[in-house]
Amino acid sequence: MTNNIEQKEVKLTAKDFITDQDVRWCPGCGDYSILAQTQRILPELGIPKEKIVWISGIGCSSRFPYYMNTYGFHTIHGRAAAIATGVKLANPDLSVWVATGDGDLLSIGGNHFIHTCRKNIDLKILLFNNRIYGLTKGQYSPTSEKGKVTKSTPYGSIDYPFNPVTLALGSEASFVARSIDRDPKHLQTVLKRAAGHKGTAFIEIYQNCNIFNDGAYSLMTEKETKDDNVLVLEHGRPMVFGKNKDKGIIIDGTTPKVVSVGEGGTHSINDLLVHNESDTSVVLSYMLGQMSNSPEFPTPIGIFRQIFKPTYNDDMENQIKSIQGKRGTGDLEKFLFSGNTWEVR
Amino acid sequence: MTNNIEQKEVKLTAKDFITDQDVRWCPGCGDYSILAQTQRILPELGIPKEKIVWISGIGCSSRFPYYMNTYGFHTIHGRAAAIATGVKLANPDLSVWVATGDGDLLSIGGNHFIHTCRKNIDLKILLFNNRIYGLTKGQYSPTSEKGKVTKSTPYGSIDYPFNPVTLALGSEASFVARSIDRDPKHLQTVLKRAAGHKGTAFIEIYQNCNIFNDGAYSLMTEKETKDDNVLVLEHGRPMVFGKNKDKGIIIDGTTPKVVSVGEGGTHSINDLLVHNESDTSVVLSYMLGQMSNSPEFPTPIGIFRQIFKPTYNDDMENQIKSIQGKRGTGDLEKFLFSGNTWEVR
Amino acid sequence: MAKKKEIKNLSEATIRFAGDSGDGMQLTGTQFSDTTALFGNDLITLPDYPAEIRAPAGTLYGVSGFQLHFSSSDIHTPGDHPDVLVAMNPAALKINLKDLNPGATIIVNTDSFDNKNLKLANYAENPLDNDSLLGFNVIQVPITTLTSKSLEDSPLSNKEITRCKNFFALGMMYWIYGRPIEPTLSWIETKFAKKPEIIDANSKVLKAGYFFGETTEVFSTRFVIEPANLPKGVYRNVSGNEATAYGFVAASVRTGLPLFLGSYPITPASDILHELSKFKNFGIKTFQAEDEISGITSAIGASFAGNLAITTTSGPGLALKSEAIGLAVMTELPLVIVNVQRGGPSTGLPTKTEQADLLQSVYGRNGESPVPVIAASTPSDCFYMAIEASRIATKYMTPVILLTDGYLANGSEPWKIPHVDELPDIRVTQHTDKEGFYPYNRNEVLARPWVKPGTPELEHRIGGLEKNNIYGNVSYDPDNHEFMVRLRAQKVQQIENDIPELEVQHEQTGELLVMGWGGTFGAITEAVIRARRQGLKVSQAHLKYLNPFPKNTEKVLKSFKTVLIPELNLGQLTKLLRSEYLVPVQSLTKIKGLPFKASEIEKKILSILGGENN
Amino acid sequence: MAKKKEIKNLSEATIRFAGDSGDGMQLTGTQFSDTTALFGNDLITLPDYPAEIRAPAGTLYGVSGFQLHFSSSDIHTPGDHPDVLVAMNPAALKINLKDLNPGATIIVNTDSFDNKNLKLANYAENPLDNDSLLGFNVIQVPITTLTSKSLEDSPLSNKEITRCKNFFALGMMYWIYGRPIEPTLSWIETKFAKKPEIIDANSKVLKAGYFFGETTEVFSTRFVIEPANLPKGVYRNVSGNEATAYGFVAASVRTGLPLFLGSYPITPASDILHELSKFKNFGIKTFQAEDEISGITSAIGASFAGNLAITTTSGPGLALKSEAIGLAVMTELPLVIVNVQRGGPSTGLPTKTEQADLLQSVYGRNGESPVPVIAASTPSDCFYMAIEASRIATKYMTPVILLTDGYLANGSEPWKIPHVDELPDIRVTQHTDKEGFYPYNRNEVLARPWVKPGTPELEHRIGGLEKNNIYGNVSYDPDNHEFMVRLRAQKVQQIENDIPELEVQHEQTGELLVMGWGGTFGAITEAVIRARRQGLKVSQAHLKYLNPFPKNTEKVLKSFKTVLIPELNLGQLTKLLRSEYLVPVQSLTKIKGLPFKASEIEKKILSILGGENN
Ligand SMILES: Cc1ncc(C[n+]2csc(CCOP(=O)(O)OP(=O)(O)O)c2C)c(N)n1
Ligand SMILES: Cc1ncc(C[n+]2csc(CCOP(=O)(O)OP(=O)(O)O)c2C)c(N)n1
Ligand code: SF4
Ligand code: SF4
Ligand SMILES: [Mg+2]
Ligand SMILES: [Mg+2]
Repeated sequence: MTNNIEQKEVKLTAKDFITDQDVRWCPGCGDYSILAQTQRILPELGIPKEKIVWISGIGCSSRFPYYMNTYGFHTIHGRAAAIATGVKLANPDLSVWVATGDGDLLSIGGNHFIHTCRKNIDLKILLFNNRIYGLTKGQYSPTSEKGKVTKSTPYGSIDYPFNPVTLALGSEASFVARSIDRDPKHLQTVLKRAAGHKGTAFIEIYQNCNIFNDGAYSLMTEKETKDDNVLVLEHGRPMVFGKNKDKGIIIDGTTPKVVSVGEGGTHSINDLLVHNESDTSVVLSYMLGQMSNSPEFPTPIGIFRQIFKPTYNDDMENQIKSIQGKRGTGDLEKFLFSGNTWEVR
Repeated sequence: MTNNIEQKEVKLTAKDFITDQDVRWCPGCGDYSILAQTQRILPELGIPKEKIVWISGIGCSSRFPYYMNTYGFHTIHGRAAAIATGVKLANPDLSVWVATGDGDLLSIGGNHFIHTCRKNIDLKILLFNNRIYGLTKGQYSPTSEKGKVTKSTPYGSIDYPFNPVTLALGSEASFVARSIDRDPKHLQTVLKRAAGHKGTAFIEIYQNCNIFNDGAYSLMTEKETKDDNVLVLEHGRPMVFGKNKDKGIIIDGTTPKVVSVGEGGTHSINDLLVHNESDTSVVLSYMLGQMSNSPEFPTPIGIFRQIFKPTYNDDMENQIKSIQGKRGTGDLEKFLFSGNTWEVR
Repeated sequence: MAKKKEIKNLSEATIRFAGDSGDGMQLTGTQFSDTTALFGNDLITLPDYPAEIRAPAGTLYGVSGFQLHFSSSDIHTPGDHPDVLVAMNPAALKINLKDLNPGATIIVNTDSFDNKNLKLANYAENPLDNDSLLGFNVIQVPITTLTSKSLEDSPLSNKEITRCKNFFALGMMYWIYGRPIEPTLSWIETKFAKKPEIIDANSKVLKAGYFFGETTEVFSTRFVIEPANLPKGVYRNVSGNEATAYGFVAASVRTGLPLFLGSYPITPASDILHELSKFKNFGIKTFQAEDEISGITSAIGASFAGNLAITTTSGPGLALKSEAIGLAVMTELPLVIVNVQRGGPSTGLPTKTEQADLLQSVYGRNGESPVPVIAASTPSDCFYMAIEASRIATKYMTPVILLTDGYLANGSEPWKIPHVDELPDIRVTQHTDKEGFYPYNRNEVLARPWVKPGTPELEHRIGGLEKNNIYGNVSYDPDNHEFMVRLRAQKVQQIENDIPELEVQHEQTGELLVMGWGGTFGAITEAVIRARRQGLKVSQAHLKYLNPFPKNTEKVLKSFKTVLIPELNLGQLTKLLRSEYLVPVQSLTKIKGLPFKASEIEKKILSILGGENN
Repeated sequence: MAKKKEIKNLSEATIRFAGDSGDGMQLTGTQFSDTTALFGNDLITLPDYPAEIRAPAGTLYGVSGFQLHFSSSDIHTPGDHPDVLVAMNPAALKINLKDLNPGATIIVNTDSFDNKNLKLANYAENPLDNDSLLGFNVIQVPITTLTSKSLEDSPLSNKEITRCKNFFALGMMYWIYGRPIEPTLSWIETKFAKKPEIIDANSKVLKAGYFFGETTEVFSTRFVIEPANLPKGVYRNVSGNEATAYGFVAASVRTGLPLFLGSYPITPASDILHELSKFKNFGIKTFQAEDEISGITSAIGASFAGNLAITTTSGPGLALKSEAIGLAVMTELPLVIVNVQRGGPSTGLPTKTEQADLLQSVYGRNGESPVPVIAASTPSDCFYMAIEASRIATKYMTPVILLTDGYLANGSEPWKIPHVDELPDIRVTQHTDKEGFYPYNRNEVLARPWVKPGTPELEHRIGGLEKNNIYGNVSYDPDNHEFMVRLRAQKVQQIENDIPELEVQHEQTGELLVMGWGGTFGAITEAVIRARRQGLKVSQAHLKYLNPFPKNTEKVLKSFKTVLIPELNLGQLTKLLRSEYLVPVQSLTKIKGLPFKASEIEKKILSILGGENN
């Protein structure tokens, strides 16, 4: 791990991260799985419980901190990323996590989100994307598909959705990933990778809201359809998918295409695009991000991009240290009595 | 032109768009040129003056509407896009333009910007990007280069800048372009193309603030350097640049590269990437957008992307019409007295 | 065969349905209300639900309730204490018991009183087995079992069958209060049109519940509550949020302006957005914005473009809109901001009611930024106040804040439907005349001209910087600024000439005036009636205009020895009145997220006037 | 050879430099101030600049001014009317003439009185050529020409040379008032260290101006203003924004907490951000946020993380922060919000001063959301009030609003520098003890424990929903809500026990008390002194605590027959006092974007007390 958060021999288990509060989500809600996977991976990070902070906004998903036995702050709608930024800058020793919803992060909180990504603040942002406003009982969200009938759009919505992955890439995020509530193993892997990233780590998690938007991701979670509709990204591996691993992605000029591979296929596995998380040109990750919006392509999950660049918080600490090195640590008395002063005797 | 704004035989000249207010920008400010070019192209659109509305936020650039003899609204900081959205939705017959700065649109106004792009609201957004806060006297902005020394960053800023073009692309904008205050012809062309676009048309205009950030774009505007540092995008044309047209862009896998072309060059002009504004995969435009952030590449100007998809405002009108078609125009008396009513006699 | 049941005539009844958030109590309550309204009673409802969507079954915080007061005469509150409580599980019993008076009837679903649910409700012992319910008339019904039995042949899954049990409870209650089941049967048919098995199941269970009352020995008494003697006319049942939405539709029709709503969902205001989004055939545009700021600023844009523009929200959203309201003040654009107040501060108690945004509404902006503030007093009054807010906004070219609250928004009452042509004529003519046009030239009520962009030759620019008088150009002139600040204040103040005087009910002078504002109207009215029945001389007035106050307010206040101001806050109207009129009014406050009970105000009246219950 | 000049002793003088925004008037004024401070006079400054950055040369709206009042005794205002006006062009003359009393001296740069500039200033005729300046002592100096002449050998371009002309004016004024030129010479050397030609040019021109006074016949008189008899000590000149910044540095040192500032630039508050961003060697973190909401919420995050957290803004920014302040109220986190008030409403007059955000500060949030509000009264007082705000915030675990204004922020005065160890001891110890720890358990001043994340075994969660008492878990319980709302109110109210009583200057009871708050202190003090010199019995008090008020406020108010409240708004403190104490105070208001002149208040005092000037 590349984090500068203190790591020591701490023997924690998932149970240590459970609070005494009853979990109040609807039975069957995808949030339960995200909570469980997170509680499972946290002990493995070797970070003492008291060094972990969970920040959230408002929404069903934003109740998350109440159920996580670390420091936690359930703030106001849309502001989680900005508040988490303050926490991290003020106290860079902490491992700071954000739990947020598609309304919270992308609707009212959109500005803080893109600026956090841009600044590369060392936060782990978990987007519980259920493509609906859960807590306010079912209005469409900025990730809802066009035409969606909801309480506020009885005749169907007329908005195009955001693609959170390309929005994060367009905002220069250094770690961009996606996973699914219903794939616990994958989700755990991605969460661990995010934990290890130094910089803004953004994970879009497809989350089922069984009350107001049930089955939003069934194509990607149901046994019969998921293999043909999900492309699992693996660094350095060719992009193969399909029930029989018989489909793949190639690039033609600047345009990606789905082709058949293997026996009877038009292409060999060697023709396929090979995933490269750290492609600095960002073109590959952007192309993969775009695929999620399209019916012709499988939806990629995994890590779209991980690049390394100094974090805002490290730069802030380093700038202070370097100035203190040059000018000495501030002495208020000396400062006040220096410069254009005069004495009245 | 594809707009559904009324066009009639109106004989207007640039002068018709000048107001009786003194222009109050600093002498030498790049805003003067943007105003002049805009006043030059507006008469050519064939739109009656009274059908044009200019909306701005707060900033030096946002004083624009006072100098433009159309309907105009100098609003509050960051909200121009949201207010313009209301204008356009309420009255889709109007041609609605937004004049805004890098602080106004991308700092405080970032959320409205990305949502406007996402919804494809039929607005023309002119970003006066001087990479500085002018009106508040010189703090760095979200487009300032890292390390910039300003009033609020006496030891240099530690923020990475936004790339407005990729941010707009990441937000699914349907028209994305860039031009420069000091290249009047190019600016006029781009403005006219934006005017003709149906949907959110975003133009980043490099603008010199000679008081607080003088020379920010000199590489791209000074005679000696500009040819080697600017790539003029033209639809269907290979990407050539350089004083002697001796450099070009190719793509290698998913990575763009600068090569030498022509006599003595490593590549022929036929090897070069050909610009395609309407590449639906958006990968090409995103790649070009990325180039602007990089020292190895020339900075592209021109139209990165123009695709066609229904606008939010058209969908809104059509939805209303279709419902009125099916259910008849609303009759309040009838509505109130229908449903679960009872009579007390 | 069942014994002949006793029939008892009552003038009124208060009942409460309570159960899990997933038990459908809101639906059950709404059905009972609609049927009762159709039956002809006067009624008032009080839904009360948790902030969680569907909290885990059986928990105390997951309890959802719906209270209903209905009567054969005019009533004003949802009732202080239920006569009948339907408790679908132990948690519902636990939470609601404290609101019952001794002698009340409790119908419990015994099937849910198992160990697990008792534990979840923190019951050490089963309250049905000890004497903790002594003094209540407890009726034990195995509702779940009976529901399952009545659906033995149904193709539905067990889970689906169990979900029908609220209709059994509803059926029983219909029988007890002698209501027809037909309206609900036909509602079921429309609602589940695409799912015939569900229609079948729900209808069967509803009937089973009804017949259970009829045929078993469990209920010995039926109650009759005659239709109320309401004024003649056609009625419908409306909630405050519905009435608000309809009011704006009416305002659109009556002003002749297209309606634009820019809004971001927030409890308890979202239903106004939901409701208005159904009115597409009226040409109404609803824009679900990315946040509250975009909600109001898009509306400001629409107003600039010539629409009747509104934005709807609740407390935290109003805070976010503060800066933009200032822009509407400076640019003098008409705009209605609806604030459905909820429990604060901060996120507070989002699903509960409160009146604590009054001072924010009057003062919560930078600079001297006067805005008219008005408030609705009953669910149906929301309709008229939405029209009134639109009238003031467009006539005076000003933003107007309309306050309602969670209680009014979700509560409902029968509403005598007005004819559209009887509504105020508030037609708006936008300015088109070039002659003498200046953007900040004013008419006789100090309103500046409203020009719709698109109007030839009237191109002009406005903005948030101080403007010079008449011409509207940017002006930094010190004297002009002072002039304009005072002018804007005067523009709002003079609206006092154009609003009804404050009316006093009962004696016009005397010992005690109880004066409220907003959603406390019903409770105050009822309390005053009760006190007067006891022979006390107490008068009542209700402020619907909070800024400016009606012209005679001072006179009214000074006509009584004591003025009592009940408010669901720490005394915000009290503060305004003291400051405005230097009168030492008395404040009665409650900040529990719940409306006043009439008895709470009655008690205070008695204590002031030295009544018996003192 | 020049005649021997007359020398006149004065006790005080008021001068004003005025010219184009590009003429360097702010710099000239600041230099004169700094030198005058070093010289030992008491002084107060009033910069006044346009909203445009560098409006086109010669225009009326492009005029920038800097006024300075200096004296051999204690003074309190920047002066009502300049004795000397330096007008660099016709526009500057036009704009400023109305502020001069007859007999005042006007030094004009005749070079700029050409047709073009006269026209830009809307002068039909050259005022130097007709008798429009009759009664003034007009001194015509071809400043531009003389500047060019003194730089004949300079390598600088013509444009650059012309730009030095403000130093000529400064030199003349130094001569007239007998100030040393050395401080400015050495300032020039530091400032332009990298540009020796500029050092050379500016120094030459400064000297040329000085010698011009000495050698020519133009000035017949020199003035001597002896150093003021200020208390012993070391002094520096500070503006309010500087003092505010230094105050927070001191608060960081004295609390022992790292300082975090989250802020978004806005006039006139930006300089606090600029200033604090220089203090990196104190470990101070300044975060220029993407907007005001991120400014305050990042600060709330930093406070949660254990820092001394602040956010700085002006009116419209405060409006945007309203919702988040409510979060700090509910979560009881320490936070200081500095609001440097400017002209409103909306964008209003961004570079001008006003006091119209008081009610917004006290009431501008949803729900019952009490916040302590305090205000600084002079530029140097900003230092102490920043410390006081930090003390209250950390001791009581509450957000605190500190009000200053554009006049205090940009104005400056000599400040007797305190020693750091004499500053209040406000050391903060964060909670680390597991024993009996609950997040909403309270100490004797009702503050909840502040635990820095990272502290082992004290992991806990807080948030914006209502919390139950002591444990801090989410609670929808009605009684708990009422309890907590009242507790939060009480927590803020009891701060009255921990702040100084309101002090009355002069008689403690009597006819008239003039009471102000914030930046009007100087003007009120001066007015009261003047009235008393005329034999009138008038007392003065100044409120630095606006919520809660000092405990003896009511007593003080009721000790005077009349209480006059001068405010730069429509009477906001007046409203608060009337509401709180039911006292009929008189309001004196001014809303011109400018501070009070002492004479304006004096006149009102005389009119109330029936003085001569009535
Ligand atoms: C300022 C403010 N505006 C609006 C709301 C109402 N609100 C609460 S949560 C929410 C959206 C919830 O959607 P999302 O973030 O997707 O979370 P989910 O419930 O779906 O997990 C809204 C609009 C609020 N609490 N505060
Ligand atoms: C709510 C609010 N916050 C802050 C400000 C102060 N402010 C005015 S303009 C501006 C930024 C100007 O930068 P930009 O948008 O890039 O415009 P420019 O002046 O450079 O053209 C700021 C921070 C304001 N007027 N209102
Ligand atoms: S409403 Fe949806 S997102 Fe919210 S808790 Fe229930 S299932 Fe989960
Ligand atoms: S400050 Fe810069 S951007 Fe503003 S008007 Fe002057 S030159 Fe133009
Ligand atoms: Mg969601
Ligand atoms: Mg800028």
